[in-house]
Amino acid sequence: MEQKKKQVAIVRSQEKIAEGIFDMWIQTDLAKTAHAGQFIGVYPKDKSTLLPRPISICQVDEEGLRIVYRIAGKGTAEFSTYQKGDTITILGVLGNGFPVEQGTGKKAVLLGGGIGIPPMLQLAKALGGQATVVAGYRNQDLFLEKDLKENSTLVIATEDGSVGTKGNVLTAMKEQNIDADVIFACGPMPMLKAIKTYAEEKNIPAYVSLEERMACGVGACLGCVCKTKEVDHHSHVNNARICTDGPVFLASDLDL
Amino acid sequence: MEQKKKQVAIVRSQEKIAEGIFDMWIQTDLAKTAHAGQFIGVYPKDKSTLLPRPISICQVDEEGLRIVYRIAGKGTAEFSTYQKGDTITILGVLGNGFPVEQGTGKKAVLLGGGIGIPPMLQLAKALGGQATVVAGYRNQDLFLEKDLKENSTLVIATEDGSVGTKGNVLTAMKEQNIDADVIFACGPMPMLKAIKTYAEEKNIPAYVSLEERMACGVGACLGCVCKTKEVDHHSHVNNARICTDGPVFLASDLDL
Amino acid sequence: MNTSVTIAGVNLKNPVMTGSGTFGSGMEYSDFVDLNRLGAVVTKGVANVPWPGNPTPRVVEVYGGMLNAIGLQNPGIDVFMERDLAFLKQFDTKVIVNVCGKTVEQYVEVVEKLADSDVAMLEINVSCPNVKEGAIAFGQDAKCLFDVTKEIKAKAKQPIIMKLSPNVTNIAEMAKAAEAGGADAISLINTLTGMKIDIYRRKFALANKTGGMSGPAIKPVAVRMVYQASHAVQIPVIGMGGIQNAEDAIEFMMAGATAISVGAANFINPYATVEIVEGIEQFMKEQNIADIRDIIGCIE
Amino acid sequence: MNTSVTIAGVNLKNPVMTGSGTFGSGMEYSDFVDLNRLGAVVTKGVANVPWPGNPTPRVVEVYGGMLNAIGLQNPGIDVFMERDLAFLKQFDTKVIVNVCGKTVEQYVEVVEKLADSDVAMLEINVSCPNVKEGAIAFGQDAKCLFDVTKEIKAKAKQPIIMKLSPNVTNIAEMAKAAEAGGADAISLINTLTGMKIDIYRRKFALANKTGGMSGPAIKPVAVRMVYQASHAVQIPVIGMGGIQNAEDAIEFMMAGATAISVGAANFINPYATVEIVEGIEQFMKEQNIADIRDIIGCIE
Repeated sequence: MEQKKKQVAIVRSQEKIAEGIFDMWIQTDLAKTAHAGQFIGVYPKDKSTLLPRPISICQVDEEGLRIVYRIAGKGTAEFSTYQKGDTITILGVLGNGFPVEQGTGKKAVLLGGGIGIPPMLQLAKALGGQATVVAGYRNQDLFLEKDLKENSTLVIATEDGSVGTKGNVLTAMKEQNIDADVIFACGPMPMLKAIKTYAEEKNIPAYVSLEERMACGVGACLGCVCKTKEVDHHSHVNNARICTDGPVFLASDLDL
Repeated sequence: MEQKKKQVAIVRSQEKIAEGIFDMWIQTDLAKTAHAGQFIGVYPKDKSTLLPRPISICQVDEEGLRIVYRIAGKGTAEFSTYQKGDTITILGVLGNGFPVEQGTGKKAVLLGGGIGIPPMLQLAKALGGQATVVAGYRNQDLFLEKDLKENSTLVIATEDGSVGTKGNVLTAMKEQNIDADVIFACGPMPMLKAIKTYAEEKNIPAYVSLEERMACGVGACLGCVCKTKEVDHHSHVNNARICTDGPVFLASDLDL
Repeated sequence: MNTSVTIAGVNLKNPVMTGSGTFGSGMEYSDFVDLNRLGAVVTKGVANVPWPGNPTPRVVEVYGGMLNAIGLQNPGIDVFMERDLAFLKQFDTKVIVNVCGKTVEQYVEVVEKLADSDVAMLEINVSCPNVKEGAIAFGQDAKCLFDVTKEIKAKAKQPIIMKLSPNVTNIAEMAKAAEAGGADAISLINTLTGMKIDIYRRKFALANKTGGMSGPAIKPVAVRMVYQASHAVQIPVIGMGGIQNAEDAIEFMMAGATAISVGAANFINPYATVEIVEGIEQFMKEQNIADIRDIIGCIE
Repeated sequence: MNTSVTIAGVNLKNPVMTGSGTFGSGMEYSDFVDLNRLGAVVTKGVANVPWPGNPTPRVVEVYGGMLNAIGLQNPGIDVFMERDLAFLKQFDTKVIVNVCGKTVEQYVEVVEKLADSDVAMLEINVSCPNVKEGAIAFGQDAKCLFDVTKEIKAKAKQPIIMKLSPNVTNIAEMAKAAEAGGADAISLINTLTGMKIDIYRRKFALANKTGGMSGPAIKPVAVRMVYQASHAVQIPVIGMGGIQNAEDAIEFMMAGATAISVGAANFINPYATVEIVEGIEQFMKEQNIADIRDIIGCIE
């Protein structure tokens, strides 16, 4: 693994792609080692708010990273004002990422809920367009659907039924009889819990990407842990560090 | 007196006019009531540093205020980066200002030392170009000398003797036999103390503008007081508020 | 929608008060805000005689706040009653006089002079960190606090609010001592004692060496102490410490405060008090809160 | 130019240490900084057995800082010695092990296991605000602090540093108690206890309700306490609390600290420690300071 670093990078482009959702490309050499399911920390310039915000990587090209994020507070509100050419201070590349090799040559189903959808794009690309992506939105205010369609078999679910299946990603999987050898998922905790149960019933592996409030982002502070079934190799208790041992875990290893 | 207000104004122009000295015009309706010797509070955008910076008014026109200030810390360093069209948050107009009427029709001598020079420009204009300004600089890195020359009889002193009289403003007054009926002064405390002594010896009034660290800027917090000879009418102790009762005081009223 | 709250039988039209020492007697800020909009104006501390306060520099900025060591400069109770109380009488807001002293007798002298005045409550400042003699000691020892509260309460005609210092090991114990002494309410936090050094001039930034820290930087400590104090006593708690906006005010109320004070925020935004009054109303509307009293201490 | 300082006979190449709990055992930050450049690495607290710590959320941001309630999660002394100490042995820096416990016996067990290890000093954490049992009580009562210091000192082979809580009325008294109990040095401040409430979800932001506040917001309180403590005792003081850059580090040293620790700043800037080492050298050059020891406590 490449050494992590903090750097001042340049915004290549930014646009609003849905209500409260922004799509930014960052010019950075961190792209060289980044892969699906990893994340970066983004530091606000506002000095009242000092910690880096973990934001998942949506797409990687030769010279940059794409992040698609929701405005959730002061930090992300600030990032959303950045324009082409502005500086952006980032820490990366962080986290383990999705085990792409576990999806290759199999019926891989990628489940993204809300702001958990973006990391599925790079994963779909890494899987050579062979995967099925089920994306769950609140309503018809979709985002990334064009990119996902180009890189996967895309199925859409909306909470209000305005597009695709009415319900969540699991409703869509069941209704449309989507069969999976392996699941990769990112989204809110209730969704991940349901996926864990579903995967255990079907006896298939599910790799889920977790979120938690973080401080250091590099595994030192032990702020962002999740409960594990077995004693973790690093902590020697039933806690794994989401920022470093994760954010992607095999659901069956977790006590969600 | 007009009501004070806090407002978001617009930078009309800004340029660096000497090492560490910046010259900014601000578009603001506060100009309508501002006069020589008053000041404004300028709020940094950097949220680690919250209090307004008191900056004296250098010049007033129909639609704006000119401030000439030295970079002294984080706040002023931030202000120096503002460009034409940027917003600037200000509080004003603050302080009593110079009693111009005390200089009209008399031999008025205006003494400005270092960053105490700028307020002398508006005062010189208010006195109709009839006053003598003695401006004390560190060295040949002068500023505002052209403006001052157009609006007064200008005498220059420099600490290193590179321009004009070698020494401070009082050295220049004495060497050049500048006679005064009344003195108006702004500058560092040792200079003001010397002027107070000089004026008492000559038995002439000297109006001095004081500086002190401020919090509220409007007379509420009692942070920025100076010692007065008599019990002050507001405080009922020997303290006057520089931000509100001043910044301009008759030197003989003070216990410097 | 009800925004009014009651403290010791005194009804405030809303829970927003001013922090003692940050708002003078309201005169200076009446250029910016309509004092009629405020729940109460808490005045700058006043003693039995004029106090000159500390030498300058008295204030210095720190990260996310400031330190002050004004030293309770005040014109004395006689001038205060003639001038400041007369000014405040014009407005439809409650007046709370902050009382300071170096001995119990001095507090009592002020309290007795105010007995027949048009003042709603008295806030007893036993926690100023910037006055050498007495004051802070009363506020840092539970037994002393109990005694001073009892003695002042016996002489006070108006309800008394004991203002507590945060520079203590156990704020719950202090709150209980004030309650046991007969306090009608407590207010907290006063400032945290801090220090700043100018490393280039090798000097203390304040003439007094230490100063009281205020501003948003101290808010988490203040919220914690308001929570602990309000869960330790039955009397109402007035919360303060770094409140900058309506969200902060609501945070203190949810922690257990019946009312809140806006202090150093006035220096940062002279419109802060009224903006907070309006922001609280806005929040209540958005969150469908019919009565502000429903959120007091709603977090357990 | 001399940048080295000595604490209890242990020579540090420079006064820059890491704050316990913010730097793991150095492994994670060795991606960013050369550990050989540091005066000392102070490890995350370690107990006699593995501790699971608190539920999440464990961290939350506040104005100019953060709150944490990790709850001293640690893998226990055995794993720590095998893995973490072995890792740290590779570097030319002093290792200071932070020791935590819920009873005196637990502290002693850890201290005794470390007796023959290659550890320069022990920092005894009697001031963690996030662990219910014991720990903080030791650090908030002078008599308890004296007793626990004395018992640990009697068993420790390495010099012991008592880490003090700032959540006390009188820090000088606590410093004296540690000194009287035999401490070789004291370090302060640990975090200030704070709280944050999510007003929209009506929940505590931390699962533990309260958390320890760190970051630049707490610096003025820390500088004040380092000044007061260092003027109350003869033993060296290690200063910390909100140090972000070399200027902050120098401020603590001028206030009386012999060495300083960089804590939450690592989260904000993973290069902070080494940048501070370099910044101190730069300051010494610019200010013509030949020996860093000349500025220790230079402000009276």
